[in-house]
Amino acid sequence: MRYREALNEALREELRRDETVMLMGEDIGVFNGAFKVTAGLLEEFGERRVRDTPISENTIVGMGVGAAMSGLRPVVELMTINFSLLAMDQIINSAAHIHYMFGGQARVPLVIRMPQGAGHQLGPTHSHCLEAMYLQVPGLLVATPSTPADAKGLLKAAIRDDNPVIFIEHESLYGQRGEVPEDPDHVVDFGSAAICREGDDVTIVGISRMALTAQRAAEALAAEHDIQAEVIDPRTLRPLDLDMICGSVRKTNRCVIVEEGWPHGGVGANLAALIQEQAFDWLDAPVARVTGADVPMPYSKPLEQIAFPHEPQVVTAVLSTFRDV
Amino acid sequence: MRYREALNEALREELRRDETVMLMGEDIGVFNGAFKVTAGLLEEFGERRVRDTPISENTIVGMGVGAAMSGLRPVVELMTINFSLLAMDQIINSAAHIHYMFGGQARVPLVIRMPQGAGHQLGPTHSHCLEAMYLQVPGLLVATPSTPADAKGLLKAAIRDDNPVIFIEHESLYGQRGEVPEDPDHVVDFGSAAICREGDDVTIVGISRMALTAQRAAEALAAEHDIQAEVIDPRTLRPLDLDMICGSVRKTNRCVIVEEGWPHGGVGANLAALIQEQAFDWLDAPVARVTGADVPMPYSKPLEQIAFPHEPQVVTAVLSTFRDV
Amino acid sequence: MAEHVVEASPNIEGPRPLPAADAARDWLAAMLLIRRFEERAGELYAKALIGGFLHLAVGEEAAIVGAVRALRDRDYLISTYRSHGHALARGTEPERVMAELMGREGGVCRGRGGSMHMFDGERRFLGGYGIVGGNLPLGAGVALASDYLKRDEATLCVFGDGASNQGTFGETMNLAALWRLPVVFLVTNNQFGMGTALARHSAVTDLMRKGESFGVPGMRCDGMDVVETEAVVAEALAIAREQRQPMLVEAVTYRFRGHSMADPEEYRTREQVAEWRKRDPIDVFGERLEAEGVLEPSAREALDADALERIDAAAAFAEQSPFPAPESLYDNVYVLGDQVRGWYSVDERAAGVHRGEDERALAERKRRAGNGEDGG
Amino acid sequence: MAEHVVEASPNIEGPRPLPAADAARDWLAAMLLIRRFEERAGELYAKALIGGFLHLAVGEEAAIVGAVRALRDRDYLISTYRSHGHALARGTEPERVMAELMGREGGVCRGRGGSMHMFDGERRFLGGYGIVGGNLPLGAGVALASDYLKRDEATLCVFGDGASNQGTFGETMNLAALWRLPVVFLVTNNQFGMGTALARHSAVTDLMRKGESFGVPGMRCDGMDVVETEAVVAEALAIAREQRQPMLVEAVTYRFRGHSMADPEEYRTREQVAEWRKRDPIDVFGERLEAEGVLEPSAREALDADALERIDAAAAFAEQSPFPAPESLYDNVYVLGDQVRGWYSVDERAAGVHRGEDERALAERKRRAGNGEDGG
Ligand SMILES: Cc1ncc(C[n+]2csc(CCOP(=O)(O)OP(=O)(O)O)c2C)c(N)n1
Ligand SMILES: Cc1ncc(C[n+]2csc(CCOP(=O)(O)OP(=O)(O)O)c2C)c(N)n1
Ligand SMILES: [Mg+2]
Ligand SMILES: [Mg+2]
Repeated sequence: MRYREALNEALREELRRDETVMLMGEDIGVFNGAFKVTAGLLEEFGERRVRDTPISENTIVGMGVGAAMSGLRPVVELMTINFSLLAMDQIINSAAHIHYMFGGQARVPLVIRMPQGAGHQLGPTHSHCLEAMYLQVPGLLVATPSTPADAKGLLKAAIRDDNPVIFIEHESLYGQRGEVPEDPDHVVDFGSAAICREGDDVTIVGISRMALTAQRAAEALAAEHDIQAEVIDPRTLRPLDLDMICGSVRKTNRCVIVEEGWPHGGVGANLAALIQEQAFDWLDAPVARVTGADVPMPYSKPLEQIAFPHEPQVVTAVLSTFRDV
Repeated sequence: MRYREALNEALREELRRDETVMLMGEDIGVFNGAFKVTAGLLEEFGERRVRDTPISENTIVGMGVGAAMSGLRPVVELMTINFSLLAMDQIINSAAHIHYMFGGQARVPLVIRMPQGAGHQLGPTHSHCLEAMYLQVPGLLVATPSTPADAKGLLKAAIRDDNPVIFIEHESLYGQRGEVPEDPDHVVDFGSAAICREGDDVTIVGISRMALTAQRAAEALAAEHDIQAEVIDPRTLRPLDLDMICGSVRKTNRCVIVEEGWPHGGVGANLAALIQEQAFDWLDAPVARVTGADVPMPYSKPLEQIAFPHEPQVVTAVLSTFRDV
Repeated sequence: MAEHVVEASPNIEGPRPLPAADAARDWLAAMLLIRRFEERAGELYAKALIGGFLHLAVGEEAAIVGAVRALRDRDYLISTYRSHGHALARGTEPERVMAELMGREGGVCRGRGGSMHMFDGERRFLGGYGIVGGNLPLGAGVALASDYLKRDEATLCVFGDGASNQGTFGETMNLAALWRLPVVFLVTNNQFGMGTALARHSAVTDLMRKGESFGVPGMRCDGMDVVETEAVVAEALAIAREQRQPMLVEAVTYRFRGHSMADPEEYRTREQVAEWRKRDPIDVFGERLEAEGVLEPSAREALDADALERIDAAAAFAEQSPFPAPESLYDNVYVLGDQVRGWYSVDERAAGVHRGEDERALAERKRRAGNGEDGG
Repeated sequence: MAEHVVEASPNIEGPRPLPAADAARDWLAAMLLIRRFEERAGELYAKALIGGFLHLAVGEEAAIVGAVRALRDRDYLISTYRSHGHALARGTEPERVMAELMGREGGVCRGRGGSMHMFDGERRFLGGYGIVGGNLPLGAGVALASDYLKRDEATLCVFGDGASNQGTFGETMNLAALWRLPVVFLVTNNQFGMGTALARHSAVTDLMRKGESFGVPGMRCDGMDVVETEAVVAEALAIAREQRQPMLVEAVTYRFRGHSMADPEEYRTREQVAEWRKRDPIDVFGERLEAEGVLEPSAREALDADALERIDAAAAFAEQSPFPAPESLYDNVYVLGDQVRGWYSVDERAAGVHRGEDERALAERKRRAGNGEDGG
């Protein structure tokens, strides 16, 4: 099953299971979704439950919050994460803070789904990776699934959870295939990382699509350099399964983090800071980061391709952690 | 001279010096500014140059960008940084990216001034520290002055620069006094950190108001623990004077970063990641961070006070870096 | 939609008839309670017993009480950072509102929200919000839930003249009209957004017309007249509820005091304030009740004395309510449950220690014990 | 403001008179150039020579050319992600627009922007923007600069029907009206925002009225008629310029092709498209020119042949233009100068090396040599 279909199935099953689940977003209905994730759902569930909205990101999210506070479990699709910048106020000042601010009286069981990422030549305004902004905010949960099974399991968990969830998909992953458990109650817990590949020599943490890049790099490292990398996909950045990551680093003594977003203050920075805090004595080399370039994403294909990480950069970064051996 | 007055002087001098400099913001004119930074400027320069705006943050910033692209040097005040979440789209997708996106054809000499910070019991929606979000974005310059002299020198530099500048003041600093050079061409260069106190035992990096907290902690460390801390205020987070910070860490072998914002993905995370990358072999202990608590800022005074750093936490963190000695 | 535009011209055909005597007394009492509450809050702020920003609604009592009395119990109310009065009018105990202002555990939000962020879920007052214009989408969302769940409820969403310039205004009007939501938007036109006079911030000053371009018809009421405000808002709510036509009501009023406690009020003249004070909504209504024989002068004084007494009790309660315990700092950041089992983060203020395990176990134990609504 | 509302009713008093023959030929040629350009771009996209999103404006040529021809050279134009036509109509060489689509160094933005982000500063075309509604504040800001600097310029800000639901719409209308800026907002009503039909996204479908609540009067023109579009936009520009009254013009048109190249068009019927295609703006105008004796049939064909030839040349130029060099990746992230002396960051993709010093020195050298507009 493809990643896109796994998401579709999660939405469909939750819509069937719970009458209070409903979807809102631009072109999710008649158009079947900009990336076809919601294909067929309007047909099955009708206009009450699957709602096309005008292009009003801040208000769509805010309405989702209001509806979530008073009995619904809305799943809002923002067409891409780039447009979530328009909704930052409602995401942070409303969704994330309401439960705390009102002393626990209100809950916001809201999911905001959106794809991110470069690779399709969409240029500076349509290629952002913003998980590093969202993971900063207390009150939000943040998921970044990289496989069809995780996409389905995490989305179902997100919909059933009583907290606001930032659910970050990746445009390049929609077509990816993978096994997906059939159990309609298959959920993936937030805060539990996945070990994608075991190894003793170095820990590579890959975020969102970069979990796949990390795995390919790991294969190359094994084949060409006889290095066995352990590859971890945190799957959620809030909560973060720091225990598993640090456990792996204590075993391998080396760590490389791979992400697609900007380098300054990125996910990698956060993880590197935490890892060196908690596993300093086990580190044989600095925690290395492989990130997107520190530029707005250019449109031109050759420039775009060098502006986000590929296997060779990961391999180089891993090798650099072996400098002293 | 107070920090507030230093900013006022910077604005006044630049308004006098350059006819294309103009101010826009909510209540900056007739009301003299929510924090009185713009006091008297409407009177001196009139409604053409000092403009009260409606409460429309995204559009005020966007108009600033448009005006900056076509001949003006607007200085936009957002009443507090909290409201900048409404303007994130124009800040990132327009201001930060336009120069790059259009291949260098357009420039955006825009300054966005705004105060941040907790300590005044303004609660969850009015106490954000968001420098960690802005420093992520290529195309922006980010300043966080902590003294009146830096406030003036950096603001003048910001206004004269051809890039969009996020200029972050702090509500608690407006009343702070300090010496300010009289030279009307006194500017402080972006990308040059300040050594606030010299010392050989540990490097403490303090961001925004926390530069002052760091200095007080350093005095306590000297008095009570015979530890001589070197205190550095980066002053700007983009560009970042990493050379000076790493130079200091190579001397002291220990580093503590103090910031007021949220811990995950904060400024401290970014610095810790960079420092362990560049000065790993010099570190005798993990880079430690002292940050605001991972909560929306509560209103209640005793809770608020424990939700952002004070000297004792800095002292504790510094002592923890001496664990092995 | 022009046919919907109803200008409720104040007093052209004489004042609207009074409600039943009980109701009239209740409205006056509610306005007095708010007035005395706000005055006391101002005093306590001066004594530093209250911190932060404090936005008082003195002068706006008729606009508040009239609007809130137009609601049924099952209807929702959502408001701004100037919302002590809305909570009180909706029935929230002054004790708990005052305790919130003092940042105490006994406050409506356990001291977390403060003056700008009131909330009383039980009474369907879904909060005061600090971001200007931020509550508009929320209000529409609440109305969406009512509509979706086929519950017979309407939502009243209150905001200021200044907020009508925020992007959420147009977006929300359009969505409410497009989806035919049972919501009434009440713009409290108190003539100023902070220090900026209406005509200096809004190109169209006829605020009741500001929703027309988005399919939301307008009505206007004299926000200094509690009877008219109640009548007009009730009419708008009925239209919203029955015809599924969202409405925009402009209540014309004035704030007698500064925007917040820190306001030197240089943007308006004393004369203008004095002029409006002559129309004090409490005096005007009280006098009318006397004049029409609904209330004896002594009864009016008694109502005021009652209000003062309640406020004394509220202040006493609040001062005695404890401050939140330091260890409660992290309560309610998350709803604990399957995805968030407890504390998972790093207490970054105390460097070096990863407390994840302990706290997770602790929270788990708490949760199992069924302790506390959100397990924390 | 109702007195300003002028509905330019198409054809009620017969079609507007044609402009002078030279102008008429120029308009037809411009429309043909856009049509042929878009068709070729579509083909090159299918061949994967163009990537990303590609939004074509086939069918909207009259709305584009009419509006752009109403501008004087010194006026500004600002548009959306559907803006190849605007650049071409403004005079940007098809070579450089096509090269931009192919991501080449010879593109108007050196391949950095792509289809959605055109720009031609010299011709005062201040860009296409990818964020729906994002260009509205920019347009008002440009008009603010003109006004502030007392320059005799107006700005035309183009956006779509879908964009009128974005918060920036209301905010910008209000500010433009409040500050009396010389700007005309042109809403290209092509009946859809992506796959969502007008009536499903906007409560008020009479888009020309959507600015009224904010003090911006509306006019409407038949966006399939280049003559009428030019006349109405010119009138609006004159009002904006001379009376300092911003205007909203609705150009009613239709996009013949999908929203972007990936659009299966399930949201509309073939019949509807066919119906609108009968009003093809180029055919209609060309036939009229023939009918009124301005153009021989052979001349019309020659114009089309010219257009095709220019597009051939453009495609050839673009294909031969080199891709940007990898080392130019970091060009123009910043304007180099006193605050940003050069590369100051860490090349985080190559782990471990802090290249700050080298790059800073390099940039400094470059800058001293006065190399390149921005030193990089
Ligand atoms: C988005 C945002 N911008 C600015 C502010 C600061 N601010 C608080 S109240 C206010 C004025 C609001 O005026 P209005 O909507 O008329 O309400 P009133 O205060 O008159 O009740 C401003 C600018 C804010 N809280 N939120
Ligand atoms: C803020 C934002 N939200 C969503 C999108 C995705 N998107 C691109 S074009 C479009 C439809 C816009 O419709 P309209 O304004 O009518 O312009 P048209 O495409 O018809 O020219 C959408 C939703 C976007 N680019 N920006
Ligand atoms: Mg007001
Ligand atoms: Mg359209």
